[in-house]
Amino acid sequence: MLKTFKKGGVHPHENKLSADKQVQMLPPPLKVYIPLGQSLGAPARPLVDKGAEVKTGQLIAKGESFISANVHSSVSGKVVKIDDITDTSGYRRKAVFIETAGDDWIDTIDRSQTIVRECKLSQQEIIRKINEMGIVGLGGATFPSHVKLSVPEGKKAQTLIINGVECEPYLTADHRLMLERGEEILVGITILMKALGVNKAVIGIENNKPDAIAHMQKLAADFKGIDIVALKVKYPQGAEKQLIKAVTGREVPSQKLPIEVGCVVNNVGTAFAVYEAVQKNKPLFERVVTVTGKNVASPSNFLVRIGTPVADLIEKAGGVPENTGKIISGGPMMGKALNSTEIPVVKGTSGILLFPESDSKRVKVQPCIRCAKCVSACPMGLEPYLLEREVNAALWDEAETDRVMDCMECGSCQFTCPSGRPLLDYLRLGKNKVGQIIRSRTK
Amino acid sequence: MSKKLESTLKNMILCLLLISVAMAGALGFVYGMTKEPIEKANKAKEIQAVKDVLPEFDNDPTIDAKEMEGLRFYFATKAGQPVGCAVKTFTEKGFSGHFEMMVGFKPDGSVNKIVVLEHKETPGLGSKMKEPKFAGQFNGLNIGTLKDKLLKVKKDGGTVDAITAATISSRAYCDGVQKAYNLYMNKMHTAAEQVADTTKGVTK
Amino acid sequence: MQLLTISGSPHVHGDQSVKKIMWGVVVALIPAMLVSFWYFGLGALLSICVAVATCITVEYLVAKFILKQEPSISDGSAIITGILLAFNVPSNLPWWELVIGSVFAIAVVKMSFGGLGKNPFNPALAGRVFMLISFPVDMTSWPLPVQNRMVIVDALTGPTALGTLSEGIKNGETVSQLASKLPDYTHLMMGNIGGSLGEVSAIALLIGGIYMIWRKIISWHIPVSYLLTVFLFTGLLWLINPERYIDPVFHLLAGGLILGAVFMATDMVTSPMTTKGMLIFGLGCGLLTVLIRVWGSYPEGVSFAILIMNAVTPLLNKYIKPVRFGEKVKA
Amino acid sequence: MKADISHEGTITSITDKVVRVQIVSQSACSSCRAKGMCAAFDMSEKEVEVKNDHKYALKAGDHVDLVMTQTMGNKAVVLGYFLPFLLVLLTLIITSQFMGELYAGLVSLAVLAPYYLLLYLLKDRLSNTFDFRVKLLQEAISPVES
Amino acid sequence: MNQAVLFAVITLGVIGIASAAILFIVAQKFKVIEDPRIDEVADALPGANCGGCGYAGCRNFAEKIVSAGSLENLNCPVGGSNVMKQVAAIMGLVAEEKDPMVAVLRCNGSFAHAPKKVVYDGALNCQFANALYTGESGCPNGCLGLGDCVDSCAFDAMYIDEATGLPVIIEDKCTSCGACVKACPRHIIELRKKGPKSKRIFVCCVNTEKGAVARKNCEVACIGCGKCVKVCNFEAITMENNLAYINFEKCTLCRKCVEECPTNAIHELNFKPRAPKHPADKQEEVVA
Amino acid sequence: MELIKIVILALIVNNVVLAQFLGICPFLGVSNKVGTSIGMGAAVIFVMALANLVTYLIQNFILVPLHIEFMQTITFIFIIAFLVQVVEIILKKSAPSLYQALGIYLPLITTNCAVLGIAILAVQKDYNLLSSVIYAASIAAGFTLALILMAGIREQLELNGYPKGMKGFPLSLITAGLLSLAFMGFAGLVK
Amino acid sequence: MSVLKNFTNGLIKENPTFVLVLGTCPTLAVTTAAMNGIGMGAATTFVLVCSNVMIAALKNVIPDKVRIAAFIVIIATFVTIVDLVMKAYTPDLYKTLGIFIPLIVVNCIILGRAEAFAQKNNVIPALLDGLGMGLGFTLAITLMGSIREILGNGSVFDIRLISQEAKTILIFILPPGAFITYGYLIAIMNNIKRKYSI
Ligand SMILES: Cc1cc2nc3c(=O)[nH]c(=O)nc-3n(C[C@H](O)[C@H](O)[C@H](O)COP(=O)(O)O)c2cc1C
Ligand SMILES: Cc1cc2nc3c(=O)[nH]c(=O)nc-3n(C[C@H](O)[C@H](O)[C@H](O)COP(=O)(O)O)c2cc1C
Ligand SMILES: Cc1cc2nc3c(=O)[nH]c(=O)nc-3n(C[C@H](O)[C@H](O)[C@H](O)COP(=O)(O)O)c2cc1C
Ligand SMILES: Cc1cc2nc3c(=O)[nH]c(=O)nc-3n(C[C@H](O)[C@H](O)[C@H](O)CO)c2cc1C
Ligand code: SF4
Ligand code: SF4
Ligand code: SF4
Ligand code: SF4
Ligand code: FES
Repeated sequence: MLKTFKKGGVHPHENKLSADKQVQMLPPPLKVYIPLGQSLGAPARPLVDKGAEVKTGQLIAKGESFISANVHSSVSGKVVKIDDITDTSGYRRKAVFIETAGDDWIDTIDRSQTIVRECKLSQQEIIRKINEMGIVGLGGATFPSHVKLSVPEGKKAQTLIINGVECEPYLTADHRLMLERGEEILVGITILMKALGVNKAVIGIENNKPDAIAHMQKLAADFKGIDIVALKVKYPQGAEKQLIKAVTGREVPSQKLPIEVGCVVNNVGTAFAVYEAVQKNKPLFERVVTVTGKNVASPSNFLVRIGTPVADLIEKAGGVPENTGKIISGGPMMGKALNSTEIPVVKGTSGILLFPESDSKRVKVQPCIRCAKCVSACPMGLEPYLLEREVNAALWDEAETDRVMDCMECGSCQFTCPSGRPLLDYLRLGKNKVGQIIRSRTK
Repeated sequence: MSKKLESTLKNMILCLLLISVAMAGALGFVYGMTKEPIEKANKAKEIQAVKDVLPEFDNDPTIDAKEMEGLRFYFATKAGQPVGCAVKTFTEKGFSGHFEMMVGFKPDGSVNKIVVLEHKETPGLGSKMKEPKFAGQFNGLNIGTLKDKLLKVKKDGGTVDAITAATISSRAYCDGVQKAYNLYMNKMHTAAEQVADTTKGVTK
Repeated sequence: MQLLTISGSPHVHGDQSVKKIMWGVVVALIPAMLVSFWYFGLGALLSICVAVATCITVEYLVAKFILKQEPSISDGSAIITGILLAFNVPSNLPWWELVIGSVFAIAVVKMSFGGLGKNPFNPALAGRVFMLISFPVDMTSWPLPVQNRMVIVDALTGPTALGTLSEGIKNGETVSQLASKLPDYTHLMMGNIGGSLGEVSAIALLIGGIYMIWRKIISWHIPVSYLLTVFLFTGLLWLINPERYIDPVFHLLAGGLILGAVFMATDMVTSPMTTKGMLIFGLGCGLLTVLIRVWGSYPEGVSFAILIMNAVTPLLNKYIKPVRFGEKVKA
Repeated sequence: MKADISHEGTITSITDKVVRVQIVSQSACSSCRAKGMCAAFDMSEKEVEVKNDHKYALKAGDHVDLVMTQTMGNKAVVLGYFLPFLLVLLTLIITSQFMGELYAGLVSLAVLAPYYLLLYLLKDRLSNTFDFRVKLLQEAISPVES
Repeated sequence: MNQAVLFAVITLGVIGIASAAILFIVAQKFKVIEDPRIDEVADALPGANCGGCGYAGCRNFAEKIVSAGSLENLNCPVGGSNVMKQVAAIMGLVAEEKDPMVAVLRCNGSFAHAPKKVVYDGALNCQFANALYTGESGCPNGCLGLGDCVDSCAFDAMYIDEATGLPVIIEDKCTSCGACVKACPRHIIELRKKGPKSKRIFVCCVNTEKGAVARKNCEVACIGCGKCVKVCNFEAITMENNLAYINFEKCTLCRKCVEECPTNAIHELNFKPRAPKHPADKQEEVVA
Repeated sequence: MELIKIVILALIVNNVVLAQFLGICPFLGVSNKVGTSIGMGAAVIFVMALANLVTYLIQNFILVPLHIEFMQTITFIFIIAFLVQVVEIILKKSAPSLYQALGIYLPLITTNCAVLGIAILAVQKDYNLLSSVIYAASIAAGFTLALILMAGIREQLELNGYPKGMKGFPLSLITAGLLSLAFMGFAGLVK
Repeated sequence: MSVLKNFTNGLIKENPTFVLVLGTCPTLAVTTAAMNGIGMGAATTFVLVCSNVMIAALKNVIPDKVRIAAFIVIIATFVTIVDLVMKAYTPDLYKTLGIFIPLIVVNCIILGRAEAFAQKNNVIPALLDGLGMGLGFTLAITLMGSIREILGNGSVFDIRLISQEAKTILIFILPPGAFITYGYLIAIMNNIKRKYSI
């Protein structure tokens, strides 16, 4: 029996169209817009001014608060301006506009292809390096990795869990990365293990990627303490708490972090970025992005510079198909719908998904028939139908006691609801409000 | 507006006392006034019930009424001749338990008429036992002529047409009548004659 | 270019829909419907048509003219109510009584509360109980399976198996004395007995139930816990005194128990939302059914039992919560 | 985490240690539009003392919800109503076996006296058991900002 | 019979005395402090329980009035000055005269003026949509048209105009309770002085983006050009964050700014029509 | 056995609210939160039992011997109101914190028609003292049962939202009607 | 306020049954027949008028703290009087109304009017108020009684509308029918009131 988490979950059509497409390295685009806030937490403070010449990999903005990450230039060229661009929601955010000239990397980066296995740095040095290189979690939440690796006082990490699940339909970036850069990932993992002071790591991979499982198993034989676990295909296996449950059987308590049960979870992409940062001195300025969709001419996986306009990527995959009704940054279950393609790829962009008109509208909303399918689909054991009503009726206290804050916005409930209720919309609203209330309490 | 009395203990007690006493007085007065009419009404009702189930009579059957095993027997005479006996009987077997009826027997023991006095059976179901369609079938019936002298609904192998979907009430009805019949024929027949005699004496 | 659509995630939707669920139930009802046509002939067909037509019409009219909301009869829930209502009455029930019952079921029990999904009580059951109490005579004169299927009225009437039993026991007869008057189990399975038009064939109903479980329209919890409770409870009574209480298999097969357990107790609108809640719901239905059948004045207790448990459902939903993730932290 | 019992009230005074909340009585006819006219002896307001837990910045006049957990509420109900009821009933069952109704009745009433005496003696213990929380009634929390 | 009367009198007499005594004790111990004025005030209030006064309901408000003993900062927007006068009479106070107010929508991003750039397909809830994205027109400050305000209005004074996609406030029904002001996540609705004969002038835009950007999404946006500020003789107009604001206390309804605004962002309501500069435009705005 | 019969009859078969129509006002008024309904129900059980105990004694040892049965209504209503008041005072004196905790339910219903009605009914039914008290307590328990079921349904309806014009009393009454319909199934459980 | 208004108030605008929803128990319990409605209504009206007048007359001599107790004495007395009188002169009706006659004492309409109106007004308005309220109550419960009797028994005021044998919808004279009829009547009343903004 394959391992998985017990409660809830759904199984959307996988549609991994680009699974066998090799990662294509894209040349630097003509211009990039690099947003200053690319991670969870406060935006970074810009270090360059209009007109400045920058090199690829050069630090252009510094993360100054505790939860915040450095931002590096992804191309070489001239800073045109620092101005507002629209983000995925259409709201304005500050970004550095750079016009590309050549591709001139800073010298400290080791651009050779050789794989450096050994890491001589100490625990502290590794974490400092990761911080410097602007590494954030590439699994979606873009949480600054150095923060995650600094295990708080009194807690002890036991297991590092590497998230190779990629449970989102369509996306294949992690899958390709494991196939093509398996060894680097494993080295990255050893570095992460060292940073955390653990001697055990587990890579969880869903069973719909048998080639990746086999490949990683083969490679991992060379590394001590790294196991590969094949997991049953079930969304949202990739969610931190569910993955921990599937791999270790432990449940992270409500509103607690994984470290509570001795685990730290990192994405495979993060592990790869850590490898490059620590062993090759390479800041995080490019990442693998899947561009896909049923009508897309050639669904592909690209290695893209941060700041590349999404339009450029789509062009490379064959352009926006006729009748495209929705463009999504990320996967279909968790991604954000875009209102224009003139926005840049950021550190958290895992894929660009183009839906034809026919798939882009939600089903008709009907009254809730109390079928409880949402309850049984919720991996957190919540009652989405009830929370929806409570939010609708502005019963914030009730929503809080019914644990609206535990919702991780996986969307399983809304996915299954036969009445097509916008459950997650209301849950988000509820989380927003209840979060405000909790924060507004004097203590 | 003139000032209200203040709420001191003295005022409070005085006021309540006065009102209570006045009201109690008034009540007592009304009670006195209505006492007789109430009794009269009760009696009139009793006599009316007897009248309803028996042929014409001229005595006051409530005077010599006899009680036995919870049943009440009223003996009616006309010109000193017994014309029948009304039995106030009851049953516990109704759909909602207890109900009471008045059964009028002619001196030969045949039923003259039956009325239901008080019941809690379901309106529209059990309550149909008041209707002539059901009650009428007992008029003139002499239980003594039945098999085993028992009154039963057809379902139980008897002769009574039960009310549709209210067999329970019908059975209970029969039970009440049977009880009245048994006591009347076995224990009270003689009493009836006595009463007739005494009334004869009176009229003489 | 086409305007892009914006919405929150998720951007894909599973393939369940209200329509599919409701029509799935209708499909599951077909075997029992066929059996009822076979045994009760044209009367059964007519009853179903009358009830369904009334339910649909009333729902449409109320939604459109009183609630002023978009009528959504195509979701099929009114059709289920109609069919189940017809399933729960004798096939020779005067049509106008069935119409009044359907009006009550839809207008009072369902639409007063706002329509699909908001009614606390099962409309079909409430409609049936309404008719049972309002028209007790017609609702308890059961036609026997017909010989000539084209005859609508004047079918021979007789008591149901449960009716015979309860009447007999009340008259002081014993189970073995009654045995000859009761149908045997094959008849109970196949449906060659008197009764409400849809309840007679245990097999046809179970086929429908299995279909619904397979199609994931219902989960097994309610029917199984309901039937099991009835079986165990009556089994216990039977062990105590087999002359006073009949055997549990009879209780399972006779009357509307299976119809109720499979199609009516499982109505998602009026049953609990968690699996634990569902098990308790089934248990409660079972206990109440036996209570009413064995000691009450109605020979059949399924409708009342489910209605009472419908009333308890909000409490079950309130106090029985799913196990939250991370609630029971194991070492 | 069972639902709490709550009741609306107004803060009458507040110190560092206690908050006094006045709760408006809802007699049986709370929803009745003639409320307050119905009770035979009207007692429409009660004051409840609550520990000040400084969870909210409260001031006199604030509208608050007085909250007590369900379990605590149940405990209060058991002590306040259920136990004395059982006591009376049991006494009645026992005494009516061997004495006349009048005396049985009077004795059953009389047992309430020692019960309340006991409560009186346990006063301090009880006061530790029953404490409320005060929750500020949130009036329109500012809308979600992006 | 006389005996019955006697006993009746005695029994009731005893009850009377006893209850008087108990009531006396109760009165002492429990101190019933309900002020009869609370009821009177509550009766005088409209009973809509809308919460416009800032209290949980009319009765709550009545309690507050009585306990405060003054009417300072206490106002029932629904009942208006008439009701407040009554209340003041009950309390033996003088009510402040409050200018009648009315809710005003400060966005004119109708389908025509601010065409859709994308289509929204989610929960019909402005608060959620506001958190999700900028809105169909792309204006990050503009009306989302999903009607949170309409839902919040207890007086049926608002509806969404199908043609424009914007809410409309029915002046005669609006009680200025302010519920919609609180409900709108974009702070588009403002309570403004109703004005003589309901005449009002206000900037019908809340966009704070730079002129060019704002104009790109909506042709009637305030572009922060400052012309109105200059033309106003009464210093009633201020400019902040690229957005002009007219202070209704200072505005004399001279209408100079209306003509000056290059994007027609300043609206006048309920004025007699005059020869308009752009006839078509003006007409439409008055309707909107 | 008699007593059990009384209990079942009073609790479900002839439920006060659903079949006998007593105490409808509090039933409609208080039944919107399950938590409070439970507390309220417990209070009603206590008060009704106590009230019946006292009214029984008054009836049989004062009114009947003095032949002033016609004073029944007026004495009963005072006695009940009295009793409630006294309990409250005693509770307040003896256990202030408990009194406070209960205050949140605010349940001491002074005089609703159920309390008085049941006292009078118990007299009419010729019960003895014990039966009378048990009868009252079961009636009150039946009241509580109906109250809690109703409160549960109403909490759910509140979240569902209801059609305009049905809000409040109409829907509560229809729900009560359906509840009473369901309870008719208990008919004949005890004869 | 005009004197007439005191009277008409209780009929529609503040109809105790449909608008204030007071005195629900008798409304539900005795309305199995139209005639019962009239009987109950008359009894209640009598008590209402008498107590209103008496309280209005005595309002100044009753101290505030004992006013409710005093009201109850007064009301209970009149109720008992009605009780005795009905027992004497209309025994059949008395029997059907049963316990609900003594329960007039706790009918909130009466105490409510005493508190809210009689206590603050003079005798004549109090009388009219009592009459209006009583009449409103009577009309309402008679209406309910008629509906239930027609649907459930096929008759109204004991006049048969359809043959004795014809089937009727029995449930309307049983408890569920009472609740449901009352619920819909209130809903209809609410709608009418809103439509014509009474
Ligand atoms: C506000 C916040 C604070 C966090 N603090 C820590 C932390 O101190 N240490 C840590 O290891 N992870 C921390 N995390 C990271 C979470 O454990 C988690 O890895 C991150 O939110 C991404 O998870 P996801 O992609 O499953 O959503 C924090 C996350 C958030 C949102
Ligand atoms: C519903 C849900 C699904 C997720 N699926 C994945 C996934 O498939 N792969 C992945 O790497 N992270 C996934 N994540 C993010 C993880 O929870 C977690 O943040 C991440 O693995 C932490 O690694 P990072 O800090 O390196 O990003 C998911 C999160 C959620 C809430
Ligand atoms: C609400 C209700 C009330 C009933 N009331 C009575 C009744 O008053 N009398 C009665 O005999 N049966 C009554 N019954 C019917 C019995 O339960 C039982 O079905 C019937 O008496 C026996 O059926 P039968 O007459 O068809 O043999 C009532 C049924 C219901 C549903
Ligand atoms: C599994 C299932 C069972 C159902 N059972 C019933 C039923 O017993 N009675 C009924 O009126 N509707 C039933 N429906 C239809 C629908 O849910 C019902 O009409 C709602 O209660 C109306 O709000 C059922 C639907 C499903 C999916
Ligand atoms: S989105 Fe939230 S509520 Fe819905 S299934 Fe996921 S965790 Fe549960
Ligand atoms: S899945 Fe949808 S219809 Fe079913 S209970 Fe949840 S919200 Fe309601
Ligand atoms: S429009 Fe706004 S201010 Fe006016 S009444 Fe409605 S909610 Fe209140
Ligand atoms: S004014 Fe505000 S609340 Fe109203 S529709 Fe527009 S955005 Fe929504
Ligand atoms: S009339 Fe109000 S409780 Fe009975």
